[in-house]
Amino acid sequence: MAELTLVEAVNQALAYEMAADENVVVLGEDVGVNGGVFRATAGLQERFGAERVIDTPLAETLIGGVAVGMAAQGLRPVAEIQFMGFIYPALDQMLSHASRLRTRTRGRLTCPMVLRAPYGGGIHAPEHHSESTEAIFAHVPGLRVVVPSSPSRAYGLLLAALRDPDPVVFLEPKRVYRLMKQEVLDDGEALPLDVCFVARAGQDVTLVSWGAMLHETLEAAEQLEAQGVNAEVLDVATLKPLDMRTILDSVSRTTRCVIVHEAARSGGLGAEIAAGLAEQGLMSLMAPVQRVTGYDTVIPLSRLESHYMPSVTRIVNAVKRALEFA
Amino acid sequence: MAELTLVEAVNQALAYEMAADENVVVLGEDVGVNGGVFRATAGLQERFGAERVIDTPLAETLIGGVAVGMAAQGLRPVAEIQFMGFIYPALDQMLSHASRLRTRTRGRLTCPMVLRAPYGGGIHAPEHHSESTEAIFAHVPGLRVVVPSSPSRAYGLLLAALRDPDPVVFLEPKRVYRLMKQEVLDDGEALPLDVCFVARAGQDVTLVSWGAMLHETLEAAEQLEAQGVNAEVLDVATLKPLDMRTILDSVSRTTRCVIVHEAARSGGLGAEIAAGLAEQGLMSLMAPVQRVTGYDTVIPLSRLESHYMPSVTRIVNAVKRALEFA
Amino acid sequence: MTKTTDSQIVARFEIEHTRYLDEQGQPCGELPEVAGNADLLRDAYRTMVLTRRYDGKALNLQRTGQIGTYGSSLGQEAVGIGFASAMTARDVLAPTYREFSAQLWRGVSITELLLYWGGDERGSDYSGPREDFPICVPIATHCCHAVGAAYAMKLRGEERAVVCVLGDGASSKGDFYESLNAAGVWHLPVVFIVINNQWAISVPRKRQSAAQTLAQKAIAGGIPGEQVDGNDFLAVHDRTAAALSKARAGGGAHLIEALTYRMGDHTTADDASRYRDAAEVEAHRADDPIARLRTFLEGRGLWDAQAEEALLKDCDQRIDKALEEYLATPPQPVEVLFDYLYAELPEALAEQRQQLLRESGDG
Amino acid sequence: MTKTTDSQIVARFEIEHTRYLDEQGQPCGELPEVAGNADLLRDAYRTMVLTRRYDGKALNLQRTGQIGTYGSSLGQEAVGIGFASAMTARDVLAPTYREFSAQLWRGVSITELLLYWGGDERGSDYSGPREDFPICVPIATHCCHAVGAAYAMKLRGEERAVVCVLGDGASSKGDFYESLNAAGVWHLPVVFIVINNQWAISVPRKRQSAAQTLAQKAIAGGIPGEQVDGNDFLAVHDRTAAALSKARAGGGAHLIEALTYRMGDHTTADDASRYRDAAEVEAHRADDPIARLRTFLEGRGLWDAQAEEALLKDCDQRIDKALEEYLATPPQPVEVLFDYLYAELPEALAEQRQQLLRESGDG
Ligand SMILES: Cc1ncc(C[n+]2csc(CCOP(=O)(O)OP(=O)(O)O)c2C)c(N)n1
Ligand SMILES: Cc1ncc(C[n+]2csc(CCOP(=O)(O)OP(=O)(O)O)c2C)c(N)n1
Ligand SMILES: [Mg+2]
Ligand SMILES: [Mg+2]
Repeated sequence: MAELTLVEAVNQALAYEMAADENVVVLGEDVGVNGGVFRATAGLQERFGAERVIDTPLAETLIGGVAVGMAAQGLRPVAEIQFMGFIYPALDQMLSHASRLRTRTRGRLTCPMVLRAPYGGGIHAPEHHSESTEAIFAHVPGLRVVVPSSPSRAYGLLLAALRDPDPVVFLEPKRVYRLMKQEVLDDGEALPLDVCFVARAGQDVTLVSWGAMLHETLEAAEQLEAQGVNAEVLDVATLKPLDMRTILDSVSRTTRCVIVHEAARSGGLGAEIAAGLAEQGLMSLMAPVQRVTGYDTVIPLSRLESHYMPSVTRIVNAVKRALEFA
Repeated sequence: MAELTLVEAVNQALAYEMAADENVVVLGEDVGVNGGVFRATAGLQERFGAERVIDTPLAETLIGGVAVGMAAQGLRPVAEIQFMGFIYPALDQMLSHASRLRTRTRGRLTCPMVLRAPYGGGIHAPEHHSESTEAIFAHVPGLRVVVPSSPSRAYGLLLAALRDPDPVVFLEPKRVYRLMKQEVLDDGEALPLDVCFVARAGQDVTLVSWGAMLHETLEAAEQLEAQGVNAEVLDVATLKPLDMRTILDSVSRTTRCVIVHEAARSGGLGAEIAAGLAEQGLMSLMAPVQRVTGYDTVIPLSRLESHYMPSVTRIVNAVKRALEFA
Repeated sequence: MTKTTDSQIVARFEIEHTRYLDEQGQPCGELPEVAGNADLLRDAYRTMVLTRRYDGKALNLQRTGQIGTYGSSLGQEAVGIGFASAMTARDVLAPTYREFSAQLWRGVSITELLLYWGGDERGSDYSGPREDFPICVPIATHCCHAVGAAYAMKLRGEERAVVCVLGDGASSKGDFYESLNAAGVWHLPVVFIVINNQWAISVPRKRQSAAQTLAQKAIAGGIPGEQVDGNDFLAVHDRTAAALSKARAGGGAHLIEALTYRMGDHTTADDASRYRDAAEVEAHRADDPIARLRTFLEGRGLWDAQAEEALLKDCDQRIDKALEEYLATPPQPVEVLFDYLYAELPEALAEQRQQLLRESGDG
Repeated sequence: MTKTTDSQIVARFEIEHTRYLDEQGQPCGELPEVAGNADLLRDAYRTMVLTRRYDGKALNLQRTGQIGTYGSSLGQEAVGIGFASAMTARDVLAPTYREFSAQLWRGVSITELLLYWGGDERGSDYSGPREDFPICVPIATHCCHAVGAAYAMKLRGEERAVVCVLGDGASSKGDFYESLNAAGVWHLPVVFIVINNQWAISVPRKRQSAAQTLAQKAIAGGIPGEQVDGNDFLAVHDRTAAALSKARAGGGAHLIEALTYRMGDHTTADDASRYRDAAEVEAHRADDPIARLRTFLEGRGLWDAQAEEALLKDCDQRIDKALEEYLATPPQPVEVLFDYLYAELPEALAEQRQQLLRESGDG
């Protein structure tokens, strides 16, 4: 069993499934010889050939749409968008076609595709390279949106996505690509989609997060533990459809909830979670829900980036406010 | 003073501002001789010339991007997307450029543009012609998203949008285009942006809506009145930035809130409103917030459309549940 | 802009235009192979006429509120039947909203067409061509699907090809160009048919692009492009057949611009008299693709008034029967909104589905 | 695919390639007017050298963590200075990330460049060309901006033009094509410069498109396209100047493909050895645009070793001074996140701004 980074786990899952299912093809900019700008597809072209690991022209509408066409013809395309900041031209294809092909044709044609993209800030990247607009995709009926937070989640969730009969937008927190290593058995075992994971059990407050921010959130939980606060941390993992049940269960026990994401606050996925609580969990809430998020601003260039991103201290402070509320 | 439909009010506002400001130009598919497929730009090309009322090639990325370039050069472009279902190729331009030009250049270049699109369902339109994805735009920092609900709101809000120094996405509820007439004085008076309007004052429950659904909501309020329930109805009007203050004030008096929109529920703007209540209005809420919305499905073709759209009865029932909650 | 020195020509291109029958249905030179295939010609003619009868009926159904917004293909029948008859059943069609002639040829039923235009998704669950794409409304987005499907065929080593149909308006959209370029660089079995009917709603061809021809758009993608007279069935069929054989044999992608004319309004929601001269339309009336083929068939003794009469009767019977079937189709249960959203309904949506069942009663 | 009959050629196109100086800096024919403009030639040469010195410095600054990811323009200096020197101050540039040569020529300061690449938005608040667009990172999206800006100029009857620069990779993107097409049909004063440096990160030119030239992409938009030797300053300048004069005079849009080579990695985040042969790079080393122009200048007695020495010293002084300025630039206040978002901060955001001020202390 190897110690892998998240990006290596992505690579391992892709390789596993390409070996297991000849219908799986990988496409995107620089995914071939170069193995992807983050090395997520490293070695795949060598192993599976240039016909199955396809360098595309520089055209994201095309990448999304070609994947839809391939999927309709029975392939299982895994399309890579190089950075989430360049995913928007593919939105039309995901929203108007991928998410609807089954519905529109009453099941005659389907769209088993995965659209992968590295996302999020915190690595001092150039302009337009730090986007977290997962909420846009999470609003689209018929899509799944999945975000892994660790190497083992990446491996298991990506395998599940690759085998899912419907389109999945798989967003990889690039700040975590090489942040940590985990032992990841290459056993082809998928993790379940559509459920939140309990990343840390606790009873005093529920912290909800996903992707890179889960790490700040867990660290905040550690700091709080030292101060006698026992926080439960949920890793949402599948953002759409959202497993509100697990969140509600947790909050019904803890009575307090802080949601953490780096995307802009207004209309972020945190809104949907808070709304779910206001609708279905109101009576268990002993304190206002709080969102610790990116501000409703353009994510700044690197020099000010750290002020934009939710920090451990911001999370800890929010939890304290939640606990102090009476 | 003329009795105008909503689409005529749009036309009147465009004509007023084109006459007042020679920098205003109108562009889009079929906006010229044809006057737009809904006649929103009827007569403008005749009056202001083909150089200022511009038929574009069939290319929505272009339409969004050309407007950005024009705006950067000091024009005030008003770009029309023929239906909201075809707006997605322009999202990249709105998100990556229009909303950021001022921030990115520290005010050196700005983007005073309006992107208009008819939106929403309920007119038994063909596939892809009934979209309500306002929440996608409302998540984008730096944009304004404005939705009129009546002829007079359309006139006043559109004038405000046309004069705003920043980019505005102006979504016109096409089901209301010819639903009603109102006297609209062509006096060039703009309405304020960034504030909710009280469409109906009341004290028992707060109903929040915008666009076409405001009419179902008002009708529900009428029916409720007959049953002794006095509902306050808010017309959000500017969806981004969201005037949460007015909503909170109302709910602090009524203690109950039902949000109505036709977009898919998960991640719709209703989520942001409910989240705002869970964060800042929790203690005034005597009942769970409720969202009466489109389902998290693809909006169906016309035969099933009415089952998808929130109906007066669904709203009334939701209000009753809110009031019965104890 | 004069140039002084050392320059050389590094690339040259030509766009060819093909027609075999003139406006009067007379051969204007040596005829292609298909001209000798009497059965095919008659079948093609029959389906062109069926298309036109259906078209007229559909317009009426729209007027009487029995179907929704509808776009006629009047005057374009030779294009659709021309390219469709050059396809095999195993080829795949990626159509837009105006290609029901081709869809009929490929086995989509009239009932299905009516269901679709009548607002019922079951109309896209084609009993005939199971792998054809459904009608694509967002202009040019299906060009990318055609490329993806063609990639799958090539990868699997199949002798099949994809036909992607789009309009003159659609040829301005980035999706089309990105697709041409990818089809070129990947050398895929896909043929793009650009139906240049001179109008994109109210925008005339010359305000859509400064390109002298739309066929030359292919040059940007590094693939061959050519023009055909789209009102000449023989030309459309022959050139498409050639392009498809080449494509299936590994010869790569191709583009055909078919010149025709949209005789009707854009759709029933449109009023073309607002933006185009009646005289222009009249001028085109003389050049009718169906009349052209009929004259040719009659000249060869392959068709006569009697055959015509029988055909019209048969068409109307088929259409009436389909209409009955359409009107008798029981409504879909409301929960179908959820039932084809995912392969399996996610638990998170179970309650919404219940709610729909509860509330659709309240409606 | 043989054809039988009645076909005719309806359109013909040619792509021309221009160079004036060969790899050795020797004239290969009659020279263009600019060859006689000693002052301009020397200025161009100086800015090409400044670009290269700055480029080397910037790579070092990235390595030592003083700026962020950075993409060198090594080997492409003649293109940027070639077209920029053909522009007037009133023309507008729409650049991507690798056009700092042109930006320097147009008056963007080295300090500004460093600020931008160092992660500070103030670097895009150019003190020089106030109307130039900022660097565009999302590939080809700026093509539409160029068209919009050119439209504004034409509408106001100004004698100005826009230069839009993009790469070979960018030429595959729909935005580019939609822009070409609109620039053509609206007959706009915009010149597209496609810098074909043979690579788009790891994707070589031939896998980007099957088009024999990128110049021919123009044909799809109905505008003239041509190729120039991008390492020949004279060719780039001359052809751009011609295209710009035409554009400013109402002659419409134009496309120039400049053939050059990306000598370095794509950016500092890239390792080109993973995907391209060292031998290929070496083969291009001999053809250096700066050396070419220097040889030409020396041959005309316009440059010598002494001038070179002085220039290098001057460049380094300017760069060092800019670096000092860059390093001494005080940080932006955190609330600037909100302060340029809208002309006036909406009330709804006032509290978030306060929160930022509170919490940025907490960090
Ligand atoms: C992306 C997109 N934009 C706009 C529309 C609205 N629309 C429908 S048909 C049409 C014109 C299409 O013209 P053309 O491609 O020439 O096809 P034709 O209708 O002539 O068959 C437009 C603008 C659409 N369906 N999709
Ligand atoms: C829309 C978009 N997709 C992907 C990227 C990532 N990316 C940055 S540069 C580049 C290659 C560009 O190649 P080319 O246009 O040839 O320009 P060059 O880098 O050679 O100057 C890519 C894929 C991007 N910036 N924007
Ligand atoms: Mg057309
Ligand atoms: Mg390049």
